[in-house]
Amino acid sequence: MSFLDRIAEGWRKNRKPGYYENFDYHWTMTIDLDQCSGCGACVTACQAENNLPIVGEKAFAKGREVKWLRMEHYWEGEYPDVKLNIIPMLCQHCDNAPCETVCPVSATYHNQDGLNTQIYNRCIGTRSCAVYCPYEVRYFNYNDHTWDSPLDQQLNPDVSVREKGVMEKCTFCIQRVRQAKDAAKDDGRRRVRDGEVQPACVQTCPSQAMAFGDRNDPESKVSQTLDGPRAYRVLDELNTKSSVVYLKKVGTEA
Amino acid sequence: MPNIDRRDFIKLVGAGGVGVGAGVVLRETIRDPREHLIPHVLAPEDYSSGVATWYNSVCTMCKSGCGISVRTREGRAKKIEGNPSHAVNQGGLCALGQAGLQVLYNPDRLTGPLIQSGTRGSDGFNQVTWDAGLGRVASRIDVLKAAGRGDRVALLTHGVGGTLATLFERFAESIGTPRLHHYDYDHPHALYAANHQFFGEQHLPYYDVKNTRYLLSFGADFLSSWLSPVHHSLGFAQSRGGDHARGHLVQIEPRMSLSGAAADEWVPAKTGTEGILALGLAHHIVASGLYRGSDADEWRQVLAGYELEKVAAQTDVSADTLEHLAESFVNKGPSLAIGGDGAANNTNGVDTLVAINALNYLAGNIGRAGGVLFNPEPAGAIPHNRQANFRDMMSLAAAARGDEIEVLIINDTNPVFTMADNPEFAAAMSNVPLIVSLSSFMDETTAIADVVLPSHVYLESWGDAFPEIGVGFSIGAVSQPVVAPLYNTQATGDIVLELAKRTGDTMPWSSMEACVKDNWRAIYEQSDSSTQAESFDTFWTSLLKAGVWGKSNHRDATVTLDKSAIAGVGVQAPEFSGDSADYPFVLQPYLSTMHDGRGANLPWVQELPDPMTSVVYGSWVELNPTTAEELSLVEGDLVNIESPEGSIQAPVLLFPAIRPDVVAMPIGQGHTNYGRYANGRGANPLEILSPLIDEGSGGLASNATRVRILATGDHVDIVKTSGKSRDLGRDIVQTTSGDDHTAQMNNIPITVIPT
Amino acid sequence: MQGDANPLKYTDIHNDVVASIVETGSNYYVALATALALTLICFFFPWFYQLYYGIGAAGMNHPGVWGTYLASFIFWIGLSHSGTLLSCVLHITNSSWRKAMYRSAEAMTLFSLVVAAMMVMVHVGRPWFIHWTIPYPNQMEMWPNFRSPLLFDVMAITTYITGSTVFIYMGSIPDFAAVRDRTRGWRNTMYSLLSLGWRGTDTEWHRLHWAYTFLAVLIIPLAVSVHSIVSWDFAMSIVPALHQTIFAPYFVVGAIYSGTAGIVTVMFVLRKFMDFGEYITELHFDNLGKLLLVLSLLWSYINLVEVFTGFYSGASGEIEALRYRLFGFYAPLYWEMITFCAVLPLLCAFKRFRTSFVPMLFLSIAINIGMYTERFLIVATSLSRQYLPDAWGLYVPSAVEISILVGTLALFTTLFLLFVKIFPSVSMYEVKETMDTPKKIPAAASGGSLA
Amino acid sequence: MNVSIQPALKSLRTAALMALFAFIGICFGYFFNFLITDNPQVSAPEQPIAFSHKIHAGDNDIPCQYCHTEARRSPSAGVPSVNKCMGCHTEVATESPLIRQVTEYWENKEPIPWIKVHDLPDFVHFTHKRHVQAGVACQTCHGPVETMDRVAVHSRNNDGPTLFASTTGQITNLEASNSGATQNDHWEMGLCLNCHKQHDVVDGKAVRAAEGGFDNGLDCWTCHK
Repeated sequence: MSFLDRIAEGWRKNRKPGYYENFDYHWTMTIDLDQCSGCGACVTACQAENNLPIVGEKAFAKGREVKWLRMEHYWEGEYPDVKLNIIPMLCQHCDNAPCETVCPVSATYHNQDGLNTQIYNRCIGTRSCAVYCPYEVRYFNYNDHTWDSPLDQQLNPDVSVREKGVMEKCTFCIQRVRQAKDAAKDDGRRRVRDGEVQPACVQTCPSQAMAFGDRNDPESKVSQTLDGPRAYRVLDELNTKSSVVYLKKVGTEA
Repeated sequence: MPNIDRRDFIKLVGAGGVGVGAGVVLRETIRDPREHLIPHVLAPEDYSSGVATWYNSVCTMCKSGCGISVRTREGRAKKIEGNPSHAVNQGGLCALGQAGLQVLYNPDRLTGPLIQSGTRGSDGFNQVTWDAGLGRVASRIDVLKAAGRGDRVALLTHGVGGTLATLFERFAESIGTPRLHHYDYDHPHALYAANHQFFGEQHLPYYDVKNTRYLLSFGADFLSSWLSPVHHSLGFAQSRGGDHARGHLVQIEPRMSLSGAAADEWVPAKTGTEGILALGLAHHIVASGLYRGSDADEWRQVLAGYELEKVAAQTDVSADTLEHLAESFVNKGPSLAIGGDGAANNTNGVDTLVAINALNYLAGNIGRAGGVLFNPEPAGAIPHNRQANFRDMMSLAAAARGDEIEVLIINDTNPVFTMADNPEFAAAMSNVPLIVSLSSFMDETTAIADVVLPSHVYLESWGDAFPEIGVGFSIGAVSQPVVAPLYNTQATGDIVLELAKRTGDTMPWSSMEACVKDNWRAIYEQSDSSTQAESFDTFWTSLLKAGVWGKSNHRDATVTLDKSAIAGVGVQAPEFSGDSADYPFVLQPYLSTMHDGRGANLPWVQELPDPMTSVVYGSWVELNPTTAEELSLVEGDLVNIESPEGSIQAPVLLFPAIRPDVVAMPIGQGHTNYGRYANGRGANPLEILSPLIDEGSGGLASNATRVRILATGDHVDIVKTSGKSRDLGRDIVQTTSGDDHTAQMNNIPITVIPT
Repeated sequence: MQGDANPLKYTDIHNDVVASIVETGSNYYVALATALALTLICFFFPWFYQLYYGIGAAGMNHPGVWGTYLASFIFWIGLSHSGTLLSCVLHITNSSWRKAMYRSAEAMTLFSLVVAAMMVMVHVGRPWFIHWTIPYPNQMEMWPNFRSPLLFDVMAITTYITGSTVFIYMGSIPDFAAVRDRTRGWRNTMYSLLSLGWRGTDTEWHRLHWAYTFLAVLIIPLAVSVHSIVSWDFAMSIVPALHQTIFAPYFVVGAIYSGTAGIVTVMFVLRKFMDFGEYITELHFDNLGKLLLVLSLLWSYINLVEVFTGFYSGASGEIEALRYRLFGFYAPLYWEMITFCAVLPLLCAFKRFRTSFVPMLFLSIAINIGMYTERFLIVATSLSRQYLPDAWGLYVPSAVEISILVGTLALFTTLFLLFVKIFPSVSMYEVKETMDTPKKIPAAASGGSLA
Repeated sequence: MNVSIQPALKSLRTAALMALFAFIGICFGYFFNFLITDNPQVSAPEQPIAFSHKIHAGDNDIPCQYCHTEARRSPSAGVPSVNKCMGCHTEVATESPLIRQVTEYWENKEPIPWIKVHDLPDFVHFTHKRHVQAGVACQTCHGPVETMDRVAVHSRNNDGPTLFASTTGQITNLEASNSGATQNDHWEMGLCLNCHKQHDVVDGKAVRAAEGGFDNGLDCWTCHK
């Protein structure tokens, strides 16, 4: 089969309607805003797991922080009837991801697990994906980052350290997914069981507000809440078909 | 190619030559560097290159005692995660705990024993051998011991439990000094005192948050800093989620904390009036006959004078709100009232907490699931009696000033930073001839030491922990070293043992490890079903594997109050330093993600946006927008915060959810000598606190300082991640109307989750 | 008109033009040297620093990940238009007045395209991998993403560069020949190479004209498509105020607008410093003035439409973005743009204004400043006000960016200065076409052929 | 007057020739350095002890995984500890000078600073475990190590990456490689890609797959990190 044929086949396969229902896995995260206290443990867990740089105060002030997972704050009302809504914002792994169409070198694409992935060493840094992303969860390396020795000894060997000029973002801790698949193969299973993979944020969440699992598996924890009355997607009107589903806060009866 | 003359030929050759050179250089520039493999003489048995090994241990970043599993690769710690089988945190872990790795790998760690050669406080520290360092200290102690003046030695450590605590006890005893103090800024003295006064309890009770359906929190930021945040967060989640009636949370505090943000109702009562408010509720409960106890009459007498109207006036909370709170507190049971720093750190702290206990009692929450339970006697030492409150620390300082102390051994606690009026404290310390610090880091206290014997960090050393807050049943955990020590340091326990040996008390243990093992042998022997193991060694290995040991020995919690306890209920109005005319605002310092400042040298913590304000690096003062408007201040304006004690500078941050008569500041920043990441950032509000003491507990009334805000005219840009914190009708955070949810939930019977 | 005052002869033309190439005044070298120096100091040094340090050298941040580099890119692409485009249109419509100026116009196109291409290199984070945007078979079996508007850009621009290069080169072959015949030494060598042995036979002339027209027809749609595609970089996103169907025509109009203004500037310079007074006359300024007027009206209309759609959308995002553009942090720039590009050009309604050179110069410069602002605003305002208010931010260019912006101008000037020394910057043979065949006695009225 | 471009071209000839020569020079210099000086230093580095795979794996055919024990259970094959060497060499060939060096290391309790031969880029994730368990012979990628005295990155044609790696196909051939004879190219992405395209894993063993297909094995994140 020639080059072009293979390209064409891949194209057909990727464009096929319903392709997104036919994923091998369909990793999904649910975040219960009624239980999330916004403590920020997930933010640090993410930083620890994924070798996020320590950018320093100057860069932070310039707005160049790298936080794959950040807390958004929305105040409601004025004192004394004031409410604070906190929502964790991370890459939504959209099935209709705007960022994927715009990357000229296909450094970001949708893989067969329904993940919106980023290949750092392919990225040439046009930053157009960051512009196209309505959730603004793509972060750019404006310069090379260093770790004061011996802080570098903590870097996770399963995740590469990104160089300057590269875009990066939440991967749903794909290295953990990979490890889980590896383990599954070791004991002769083809599929990963529910709960075997937990991204760093989900794992550490003190109030267990986050859940992660395979949407294709009707038994999985996420599938239970996915169609519940409280499930919603942020900026759903943009039809990004995101894979991060939030569970609504529950209002007060008082 | 026809007729190339000589000149042409030379040209060509030249060109070719240059080309070759260029080519060689080109390749030279893009050559890969040479790398080495990871070789071994003899590979450790649990080592396998490329495969992660997990070790279970205990987190000591705060006193909650969460269990952790540390992931190591090629002998290096890579990630800290909660230990799922540990009852306190069940896999969860807070940001500070995650950042523990940076305690281990911190570039500012002390790499070996130091002796101050220059004037004290200068950076004239010289590296010395352990022998020299220990010798210097031991000899001094020896002299005192010989002279029978062992009491001139003072031991000051951060709150340690378990084996290390007993070791310190024994050491103090062998020296013969009564001066052994545990000091933590955030130790809940008032809570201990109140429970002792009301229930006669020596230990903290267990607040069963996970089963409660109506949580009334008086200034307890139980989701981020109070007692055991991770455990409480778990409970909070279980109480809200799950298929049972959704738990309702009411937060009563002048400044909205993280828990306040999570609350269903946020009630901004005046600072220090929480107790009065509680008694107001109590009064309504009794008066409206919601309480049908035999001792209702005594209560009626005690609560006379706490009618809703009066209380409403004192607390600045409407009577209707109070009434509805009181009624739902009783009817929506099982309910639970807790009182934390906001309520406790006032001049009437103990009374307030007693009042809250009373409220629990009247609602029948004592000893029932979802209420106040009591922890069984802990399996290991939790020496609360050794905890030095503010009063004790001041007396220690006084003793130092009076030349009663010749040797002061400080283990990894930083009083110079956290003591409210720390300039005086530091001065007093400087009067001690020999100060020894066992800290792993250079900090404000270690800086004034003469001898520094740096200890391992918790990821390098043996130890054990018995969570002070408890989980309702006996639990303990062993912390084991997960990596080989990075530097020329020693475990605190070993240092103590060594000092003991050198001062003539040969303890029966060769090392801390042996000591810990011994303690656990005792537990193994005296306990029963919980340790099904044919031999201690199997028990020990299984313990290290699991990282935690527990025994489901619940205490029956039938409480009978005697009249005196009831008679003791009553709350005075809080006192404040400075008069409200000169100092219009009450300053509320609160524990930030850096805890009491110990986290300030961890870059991850510095870069973690504050959960409420999303500010990073540096500190700020929170003002209500209306207040700021009156003072004509905008966000980022640099202001002086002046108290009767002194003044500090911080930029203004507009905080919508704080009483207009209160300003709040996070504790933790303002370090002067705590490593590159902490130094010279922000200000330390503790510096300007007035030394007002809650007589009941002897603890510092940290919310009792009045301040005034004076603009400096300067402006700084606060570094924060939030752009505009209002969703302009974009439905980013969506909310379902509570009723349908609670409706469908309320008819489900309450299922008690066993502790 | 040239005819009126002192009748122009074929020989004069040749002499003038060749003189402009051969006899170089010292001040030319001064100009070239300064331009070159500026290019090095303001463009290349900052750029190399940025390559070494990372894009952080520029002022970009999160969410403002695009900045002046992209603005400049669009600006130069825009400027490139209506060089070639204009001359093609006029060539086909056979309007003779163009002939004196079209070559410099085409040169402008070419060089602004080159500069634009440079801006892409400056913009991306890892330019050393830029070749991955070119589809070539490789052992990684990785192809560029053909769905990406950025890739469309790469294609469009490369095509456009090729097209206009061929166009300008072919057009000047006869002139190369003419110069060849009047020079000796290395110049002769060079021009004989460039002129590809042009003899001036009828067949050659015939073929030249045929091919020339053919290319002209081809290039017009190309030019239009190029800027439509550039606009899709933005329009295909879902960012409020970028996600707009009108962007393609908007950009094309804007491009031709700024391009025309650019031509006015260049022509003024040529007229002033290369004393081409006889060739570049009031007539040209008059006509270009009319063109400017029309374009500015078109441009203003589209801006109105943009404001209306934003306001009418009823979507919080769109409205906020619009509000921010009109009254937000960048508002002064917005109103400056309106003044320069919508209000001032109305002066072109008056013939006296159109035919007076200096005011036209200032107008043209003002317009291009305004147009640059427009491009900057499109990037800056939209990115700093997106869907999640919590992520809103502010983008302010850094010193490096500004210096590089200046540097691009210098780069352009350098290229152009080199061009006028190598190329016959006025098309001789076509100017001749506009004149009567010479008579023994020069006629008094002989400018008629211009009508 | 002369309109032909011939004379011009003539006069330019020398310049053109110089350019040409310079270009040839550059290419030559580059590959001279690449092939001659480069290979021994980087691709086949001088090890602290001149260990010969030929003697061990070849002549005495000791199975690879006797020393590289990690290979079947870990992403990295691992290098044997000195302890392992001494396991045999307390008995075998104790008198040979090389072994004496080893013994020295052992007695000073120093590890032997072996130098990496096969060094993957940091953004590549490769796990020996999966490949070994799937029955891929070590030689498939490492070449006939058992014939090498000093291990070098094995490559048949050293002229850098081959275009159209896939269409020229047959870079790696599993069946052939099991017999040790292999023709692998430079360590480039194409090398992995081909094998992954041509093979599929059926109950734990790699078998020839139908051509093409975008299955898991070809997802970028299979090998990149």
